[in-house]
Amino acid sequence: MVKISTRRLDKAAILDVSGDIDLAHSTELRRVVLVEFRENRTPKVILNLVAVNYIDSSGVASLVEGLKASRDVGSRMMLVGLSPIVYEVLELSKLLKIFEIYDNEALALEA
Amino acid sequence: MVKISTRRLDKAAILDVSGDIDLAHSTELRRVVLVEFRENRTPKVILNLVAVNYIDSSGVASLVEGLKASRDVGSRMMLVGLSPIVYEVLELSKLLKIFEIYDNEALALEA
Amino acid sequence: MGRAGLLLRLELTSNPEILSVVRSAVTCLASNMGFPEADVRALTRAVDEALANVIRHAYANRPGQPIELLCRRVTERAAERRGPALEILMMDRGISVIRKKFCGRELDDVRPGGLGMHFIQNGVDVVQYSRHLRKNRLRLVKFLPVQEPEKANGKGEW
Amino acid sequence: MGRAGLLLRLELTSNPEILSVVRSAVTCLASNMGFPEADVRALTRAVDEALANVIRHAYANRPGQPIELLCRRVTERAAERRGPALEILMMDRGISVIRKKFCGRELDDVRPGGLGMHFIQNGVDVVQYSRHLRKNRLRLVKFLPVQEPEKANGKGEW
Ligand SMILES: Nc1ncnc2c1ncn2[C@@H]1O[C@H](COP(=O)(O)OP(=O)(O)O)[C@@H](O)[C@H]1O
Ligand SMILES: Nc1ncnc2c1ncn2[C@@H]1O[C@H](COP(=O)(O)OP(=O)(O)O)[C@@H](O)[C@H]1O
Repeated sequence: MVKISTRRLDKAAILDVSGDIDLAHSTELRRVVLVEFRENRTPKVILNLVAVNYIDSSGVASLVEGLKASRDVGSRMMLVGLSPIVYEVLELSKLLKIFEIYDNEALALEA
Repeated sequence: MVKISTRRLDKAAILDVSGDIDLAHSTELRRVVLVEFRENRTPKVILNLVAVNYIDSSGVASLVEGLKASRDVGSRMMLVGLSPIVYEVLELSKLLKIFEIYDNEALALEA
Repeated sequence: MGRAGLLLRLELTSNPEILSVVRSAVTCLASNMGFPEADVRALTRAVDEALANVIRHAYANRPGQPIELLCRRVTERAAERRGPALEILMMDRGISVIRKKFCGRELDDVRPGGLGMHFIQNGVDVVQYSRHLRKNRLRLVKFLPVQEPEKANGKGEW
Repeated sequence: MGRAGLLLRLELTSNPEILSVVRSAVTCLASNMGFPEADVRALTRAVDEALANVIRHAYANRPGQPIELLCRRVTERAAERRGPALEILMMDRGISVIRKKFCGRELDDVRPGGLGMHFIQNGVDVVQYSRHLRKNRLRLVKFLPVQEPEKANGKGEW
């Protein structure tokens, strides 16, 4: 199961994602992130992944799609709260360098 | 898996138990507790169960056997760090009242 | 036996180490179906105790003996109730279950053992033991909680 | 196929919801066998991605199709190594696996998808695809780490 809840700030949205981002649930994440960029045109979307227990290749693909959508509309997508589990998967995917990753929300908001 | 490590104090021993106390592993707990009373004659044995994720009926039986052994040799057995999961099982077993249960180690040591 | 609603079939052997594996699978399956956490714990405990009893009593602690578990989503009709439920069938080829043994012991008579049946009865809505063709079969059923209409989406779709 | 060392056999259907159930069972099984945590995660990831590929590619996302998983403790003889290992066989009756499809994509060519095979290869020591009698079979093997003699007790007894 995956839960996504959104906190709206002035020019940013923080998505709190929890659970397992796997084949059964990565489409939910993709949908929410794409709406945020394409429909809401949110300038900055911060994904807080601290409560994510698992992420598979389809979950990583959803993050990459989100990143592309952000660039298409001139917004930014950021990742915070990377647990060792999530970090390991992004490292294994050799995708650490393409994402904007911050240690916490405050730093991401300032950036 | 279950892990049991012992901290020895002046007239007491604290057993830190972690993992699952189920049919595969409750004999380990029973053995350690019985040795503590029957061989070491430790006056006070405190079981810290805060890291126990699961306890089945054989685990509960081991606790009851430990309690009986403590009474046989005039020692005391105490339980601390009952997580909701362990508490629920002792409650379901109607055994809450027969054990000496304390909120933390300090209170158990003082008692 | 029909395979409709079949979620998972497990074949395992009478080794106590497998208990934790079955617990984690059942916990996850029941959570996915939408059971609340306390129900998931109670169901998992019932399955665990039932499996432990098969290992200890039906197989007298002999390792390597076959056990089968079938998990199905069913529409159950019990005494007063009807609705979607999780059914777990547990099959073994061990010593026949003798009906009278299944009287739960007096709980106030505190002593080691005797709690297993109590945990099983407490954790599920239906407990049925039967024996056919040298196979013991235990049927455990737990009803899904009745959902308020506005909440009844997304969960338990399979 | 011999049943020696059989730890667990799972029958499931091609529904993505089952992935989390299989992950939790495999994680627990591998931990019980004594694999270190990082190895457990890598193995679980490999099994999960392989199962996801069966659902997506072999069965083209059609739900309800049969998948079988066999987990065995074996003594594996791979290229340079020999020793105790966990073998996981995954069987399906879907579209034939075409060998040339299994070239991992270029990782530096960043785009959605294509990582699954990389995660599978990374997570286990042996990956073998085969097809017999209309059944696709994927064989994954992961070696248990070599134990220092003084540590080699209590763990992985089955
Ligand atoms: N699967 C089974 N096969 C045979 N006998 C069983 C089985 N399950 C339970 N029993 C019998 O029922 C009794 C009560 O079981 P239980 O409440 O679990 O307590 P305990 O197993 O500690 O005695 C057992 O002692 C055993 O004689
Ligand atoms: N079990 C399978 N059956 C058939 N084809 C498969 C299977 N697994 C992988 N493939 C093929 O290999 C390709 C690469 O797989 P993978 O690395 O997991 O990335 P992706 O699935 O995202 O394309 C797939 O696109 C598919 O064509």
